[in-house]
Amino acid sequence: MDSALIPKGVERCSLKRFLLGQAIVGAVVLWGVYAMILCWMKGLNQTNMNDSFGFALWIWADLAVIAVGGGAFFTGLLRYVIGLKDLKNIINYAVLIGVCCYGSALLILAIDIGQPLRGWFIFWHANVHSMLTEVAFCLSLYMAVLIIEYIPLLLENRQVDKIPFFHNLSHNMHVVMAVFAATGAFLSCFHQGSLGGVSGVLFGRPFAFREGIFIWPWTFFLFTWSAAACGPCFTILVTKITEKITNKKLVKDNVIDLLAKISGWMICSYIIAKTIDTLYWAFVTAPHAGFNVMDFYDDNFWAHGIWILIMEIVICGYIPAIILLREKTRQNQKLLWTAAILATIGICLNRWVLVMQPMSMPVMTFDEWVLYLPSWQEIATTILPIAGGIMVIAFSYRYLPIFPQEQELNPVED
Amino acid sequence: MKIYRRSFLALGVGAAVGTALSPLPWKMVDDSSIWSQNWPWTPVPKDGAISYEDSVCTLCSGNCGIKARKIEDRVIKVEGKEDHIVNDGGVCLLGLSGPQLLYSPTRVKSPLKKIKGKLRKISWEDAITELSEKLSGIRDEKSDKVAVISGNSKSLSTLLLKRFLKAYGSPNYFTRATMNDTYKQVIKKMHGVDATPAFNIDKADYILSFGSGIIDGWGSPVNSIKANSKGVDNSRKLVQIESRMSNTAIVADKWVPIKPGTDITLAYGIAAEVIKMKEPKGSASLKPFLNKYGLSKVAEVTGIDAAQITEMAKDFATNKSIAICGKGAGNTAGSFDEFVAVHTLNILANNINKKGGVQVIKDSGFFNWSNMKMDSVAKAANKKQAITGNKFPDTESFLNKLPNESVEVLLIANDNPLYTMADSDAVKKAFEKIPYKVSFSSFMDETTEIADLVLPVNVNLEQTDVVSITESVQKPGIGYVAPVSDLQFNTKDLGEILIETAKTIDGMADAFPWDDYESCISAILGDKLESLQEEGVIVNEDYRAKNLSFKFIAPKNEVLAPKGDKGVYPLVLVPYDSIRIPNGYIGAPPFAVKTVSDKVIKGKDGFVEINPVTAKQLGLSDKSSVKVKTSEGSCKVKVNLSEQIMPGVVAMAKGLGHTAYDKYLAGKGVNVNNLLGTVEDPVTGSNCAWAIRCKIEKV
Amino acid sequence: MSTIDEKYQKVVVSPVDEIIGSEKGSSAIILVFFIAGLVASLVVGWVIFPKVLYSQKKQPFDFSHEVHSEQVEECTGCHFFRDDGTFAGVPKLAQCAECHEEVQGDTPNEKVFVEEYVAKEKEVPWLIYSKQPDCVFFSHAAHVKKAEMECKECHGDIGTSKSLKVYEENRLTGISRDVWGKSIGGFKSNTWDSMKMDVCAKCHEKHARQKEKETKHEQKNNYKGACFQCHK
Amino acid sequence: MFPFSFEWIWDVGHVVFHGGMWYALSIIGAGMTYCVLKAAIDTKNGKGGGDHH
Amino acid sequence: MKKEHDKVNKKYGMVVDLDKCTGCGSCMVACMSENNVPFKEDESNKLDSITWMRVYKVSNKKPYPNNEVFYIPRPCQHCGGQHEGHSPCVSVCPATATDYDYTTGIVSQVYTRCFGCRYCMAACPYHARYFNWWDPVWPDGMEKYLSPNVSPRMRGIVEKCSFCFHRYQVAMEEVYGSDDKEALEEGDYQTACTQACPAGAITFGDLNDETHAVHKLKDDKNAFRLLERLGTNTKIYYISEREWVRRAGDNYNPGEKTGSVKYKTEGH
Repeated sequence: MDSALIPKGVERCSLKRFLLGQAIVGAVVLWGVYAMILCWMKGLNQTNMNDSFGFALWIWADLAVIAVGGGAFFTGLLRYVIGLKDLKNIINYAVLIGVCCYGSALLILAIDIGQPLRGWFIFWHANVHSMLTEVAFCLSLYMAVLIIEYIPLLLENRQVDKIPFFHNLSHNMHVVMAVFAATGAFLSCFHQGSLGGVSGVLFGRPFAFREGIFIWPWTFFLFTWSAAACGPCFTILVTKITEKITNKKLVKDNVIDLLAKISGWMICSYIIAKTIDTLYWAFVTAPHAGFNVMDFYDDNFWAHGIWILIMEIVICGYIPAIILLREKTRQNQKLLWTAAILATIGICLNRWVLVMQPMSMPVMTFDEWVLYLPSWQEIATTILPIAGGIMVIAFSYRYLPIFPQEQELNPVED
Repeated sequence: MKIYRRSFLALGVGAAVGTALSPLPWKMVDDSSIWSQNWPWTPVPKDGAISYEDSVCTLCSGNCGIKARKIEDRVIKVEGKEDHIVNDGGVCLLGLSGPQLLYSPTRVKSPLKKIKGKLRKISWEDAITELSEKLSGIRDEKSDKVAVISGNSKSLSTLLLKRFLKAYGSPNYFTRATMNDTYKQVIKKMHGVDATPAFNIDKADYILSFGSGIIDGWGSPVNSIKANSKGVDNSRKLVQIESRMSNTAIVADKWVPIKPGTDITLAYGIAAEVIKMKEPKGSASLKPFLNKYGLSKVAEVTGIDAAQITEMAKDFATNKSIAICGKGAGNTAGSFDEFVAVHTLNILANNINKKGGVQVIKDSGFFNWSNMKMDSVAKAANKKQAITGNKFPDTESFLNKLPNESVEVLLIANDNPLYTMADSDAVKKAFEKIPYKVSFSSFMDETTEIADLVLPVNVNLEQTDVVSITESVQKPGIGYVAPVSDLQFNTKDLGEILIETAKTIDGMADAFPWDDYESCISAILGDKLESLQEEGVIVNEDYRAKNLSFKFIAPKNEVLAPKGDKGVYPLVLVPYDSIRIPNGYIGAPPFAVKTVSDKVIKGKDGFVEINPVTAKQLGLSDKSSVKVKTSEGSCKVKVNLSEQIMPGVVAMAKGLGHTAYDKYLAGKGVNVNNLLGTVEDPVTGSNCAWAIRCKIEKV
Repeated sequence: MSTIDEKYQKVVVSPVDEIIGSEKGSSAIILVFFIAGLVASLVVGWVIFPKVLYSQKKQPFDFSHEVHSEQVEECTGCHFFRDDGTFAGVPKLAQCAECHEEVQGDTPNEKVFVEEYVAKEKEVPWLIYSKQPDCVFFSHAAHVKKAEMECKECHGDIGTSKSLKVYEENRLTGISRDVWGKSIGGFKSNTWDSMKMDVCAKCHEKHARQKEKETKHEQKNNYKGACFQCHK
Repeated sequence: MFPFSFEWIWDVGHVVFHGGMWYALSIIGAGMTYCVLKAAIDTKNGKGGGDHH
Repeated sequence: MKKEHDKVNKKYGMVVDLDKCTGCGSCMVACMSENNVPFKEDESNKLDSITWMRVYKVSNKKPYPNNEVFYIPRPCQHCGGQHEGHSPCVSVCPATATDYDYTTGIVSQVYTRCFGCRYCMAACPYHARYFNWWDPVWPDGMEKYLSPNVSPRMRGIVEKCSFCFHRYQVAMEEVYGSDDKEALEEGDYQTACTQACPAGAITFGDLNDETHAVHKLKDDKNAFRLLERLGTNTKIYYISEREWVRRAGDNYNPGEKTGSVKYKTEGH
């Protein structure tokens, strides 16, 4: 029925099956939308946040999706600015994943603030010293860049492409894409960093606070580095999952391998920097504020135990780095999967720790640890953009030429 | 077709560009945020001229000077009045909540009469007629079957109520005995004068407090807190003797946990040691009797280290010392024997009527009551005894006697006995027997809910009254309660109601010769009224009672055992006063409830404070649900493990567990009064129970 | 590659032909539609929108500032300062009644005032043109007494007006139109055309910079951290 | 956000931060304007055929 | 120029004598009443209960009978930060809704500017900031006691202690309006909690002004501030003769002496 819209030379499942799948995801989206409307109409009392946990699940989700969405800017940087031609075979998908991630982040932010109608004050009355201002500016600008990067793809839909203006537009945008990509990389570097700065500058919260250069705490640089390092892993992971679901090979191994190798080097250098940062923090920054680093990990072991640090650095840092660095291991599919998953978990865990632990931890001597469990509204609204992302990806995959190598890898016989 | 589609697109693009170039979207964005800044459902307080009006707070017997900040005719805030003899600018949280009480939706908005089981609005005229007919109807036959329960207020309007009952012809006027009432009897017996005590704790160097919550509402609450601060400035030493660490123990220099009920032994034990160090004049007669209190025995009975007792005695003997008693806020009467024991220490310290000691205050005589003209009914009735006999007319004793007495009409003012009295189930039952109950409450409280006639009185900010200030203040006097707010509802002053009613009852009018309440006040105050209204307070400079005699009294009891069988009820339950939870006849306003710790109320749950050692023995953990049982009742609460209480003793806050009032108060925690019983003091006749035995079971 | 090329070949041939076919005529029509959309939306935004946005309310009765300023010389004669420095704003009934106990003159408005309000002791529910939202604290004392500003500078020529203009209220925000200003675009030519925050801020900033030059004192607070001076 | 806003201060923070923002915004704006205009011109010139890539 | 700047500007602060504080709660209620702080049915969850002034009960955690306790009132600490104005919250607020008032040293909060991102709450180690999770609702009739000097806040924004700044505004009106009054005197501007405290434990005034009581009290040998070593440079000083109480004011590494870690900040 929709065959006129499907790119030529590729095979897609039946519309019925596609819509059925979409309906299932759509139900989740509706659930999320319901929760979102509740939050907007009734206010944030719908959440389990409180005055101690002002930043909670949402802010973590924000930081996490942006971190894993880092694959878009970094791949873009490698492809357009550094000029790794091979990556053109995955850049479309990286951009698409980026669009989903950043779209999610913006949507979550719009729910997260107590007065969504005044959200624009962050631009209009900007306090340039606030990391959050920087985040908002770069985030929305970069979102614009991502959309610009995504538009040519949309225009390449078979029916749209028939219109000469759109065809030309798409062509011209391709021509100047490097400029956009460079701007995007610049913006992304900054806002990934400023997201790290968000907790790093909190000098009242010794768990989060980091020394740094001028106004930028170490977390500023670590966040950018880690997003660049682990983002591609997420791109690989999503690509692999897509291949599993579509039961097709979509990207050639050499492309994945190149990305994995770069990611491996990045993770390796990042995790060393992270280790140094952690040691400096544990032995200099924390004692300076009167804390023993073990004071930071306490109360409820499963929520705030030291395991979380070991998990983040050793299991989800060094292990994927080692796997990806060695050609032999990264070309082993199972290990590649493992590395991609671990790296993704690792970066999410890093964001989790930097958002949740500082809120949980008592700073005044007579404070107490606070435990927080998100409400269903928070969970639903956090799942909402993920489900939405799946739908966007599914539609895009079905109707747009996302994977340039798909036809070659899956010749259609008819 | 194709043209149409593309033209439509062009139209849309044009409209989009045009809209973007017009103010519409931008103004809408701006205005919607301004809308969010001025949501119509967020109240906007009306502005106007600011003014301040002075008055005296009557929400407790502390009688602080207050000033109300007003915007036009709205009272927006209550503040303490600077340079006032009682509080000098400070003010407690109940006083501060005055505006919440004034504008509270739980107020009784007009007179109500029970018709077919439901309280219904009636006019004041009808209400007063109703009351007067009811009273007139039985006056000739059984005027003494009318009783009054009144709060322990020293206001002119309360005195009018007393006068009303006397003129009507009944001796049954009951009030809640407080520590002051017990102490007055101690003074009477030991010094031979009718006088009120006051304690100069601000100027003493060493204070032995037998459980007196100096900063927990004891005496005049704000005044006592101020006195404590002065003491801190002067580096006084405060020793707090009690089984649970109250706030007073927290600010004290030393908290001395004592086995419950052994205060008498400790006081005499210290006295025995003091006498060894210095022998004050006239104490010889005391000596043989004190021999009974050997140090080791006292230590054993009280559970306090002998060395510590010696140290206390030494400090007491060598400093400008004072000993004080009256547990917690002192709102309940104490044991006569215990008060005598403590006062004995004061005599040994030679501090009576001295700076830093116990002041024995005579009546100011500022109220100039004309001789009351009584008719034959009243005269006859005045020869009769009250239901409680010749002892102090304590409300608790009255309630205990109620099951065997017949009372036709009960008038209740300034009290909420169904909530405030021990064993409220029993009180409720006793009340059911009384055919006609009249409540003079401002609020729809527990007692008012079951009344047959409700005559709502003004709240403190609307009242006109005169109060005599005596509680723990260094200089006594009288204060003028001025109405700082217009009447919010259809209410009246108590005095106004009484005078109007008295005029309609045959034979009573002569006792109430004034035209109205206002002229009554000016008649009673005479030429002092003008300066009183101007200054807000008149101080009685010459207040010390003279010609005191000194006499020691041997105690009947050495230990006051809490009610209950030790075998069945192994623990001792101590109800405690918290200044944050008003526990008198006025329920805690929302502001006050908000300040209560989450270890006292959490959601709807109340807590019982238990030492971890005791909890371990009972197999209880923090926040677990338990049932507290006493001989009088039981309740479900949660455990609050606390190192601030003796093992074997458990504590619960007073003032919670209301069933009346609003959602901000009702249903939160439990009313500890339900678990308490009464113990009648053999000397004073007042209820002197301060604790009860209990057991705790897991739920 | 050839397959892809073929694909594009087809694209150009088949249905698109029709679209490109009557090119000249269609682009003119498209332009007309574009302009139509543009003009219509501009009219909506600049003309109709403000009419819809603001509701028109009438004052309880008319009032002539001109007549009164003949009797009372200073604005502060009626719009007075209280002893504590606060500004009383629009006079209360009691103040008006000092002169208007009885009907004076023969205007119908006077009659309404005396009969409906003075006699019944009912405050006049004036609609206040310059009423700021609740979050604004404005000190008349600071501006009028300390800085000796003219009333006119913010309130315009209201003092000489013969009658009260229609009160326009923003339907969404509930705030008087005089605060935003008459011009829907937010343009202004007089100091009193708008009473928005940036108008206040601009003036404060100007004075601060001037003072900074004069005194050589850093006036940091006047362009940073000044929010709290007017907000409550 | 804008230099004419009263909240704007000419200091390093504002200039660097907003400078970066306006720089990025103008690149995005200019780039997109270029693409759209070029595409319009190309279309007018009858392009849109197979001469892409 | 800096010195002059100091002279011109005030720096309001508070000194609280913890040995006098009785935990009576008057300051909390005085604050609620003065500042139109709303209340709701259940306020026992202290994590969503708005109390600008909050009194903590702090114990030394020792078992009976060696347990000791003190009460500590905690308003907003009005941090100055390492250089005047670099408060933890002010520097992070994206929309300049909270700001440092240089003329008074007060950290402001403009409710209508705030859009509820709660970053300031994350930044504040004192939990002095409160979010309006609900619309404020007063029971029927009770809105009559609301003060027009403080705007009731709407749902979805952050609020906190303002040192009763509106009282400063009102006091200044009198100065502006008066011909002979040049400046505020110590008693003209006091916070509601200071005024209400029955124990007289709170002293409020201009820390820069030698004639004000706080100026001297802050240099008391037993004075300390909360979390001083974080460099928050607060304007609330606490005094206690008890060593363990002072030690509870900050975090210490083993071997560090109480009060040994005063943070060097501008203007000290």
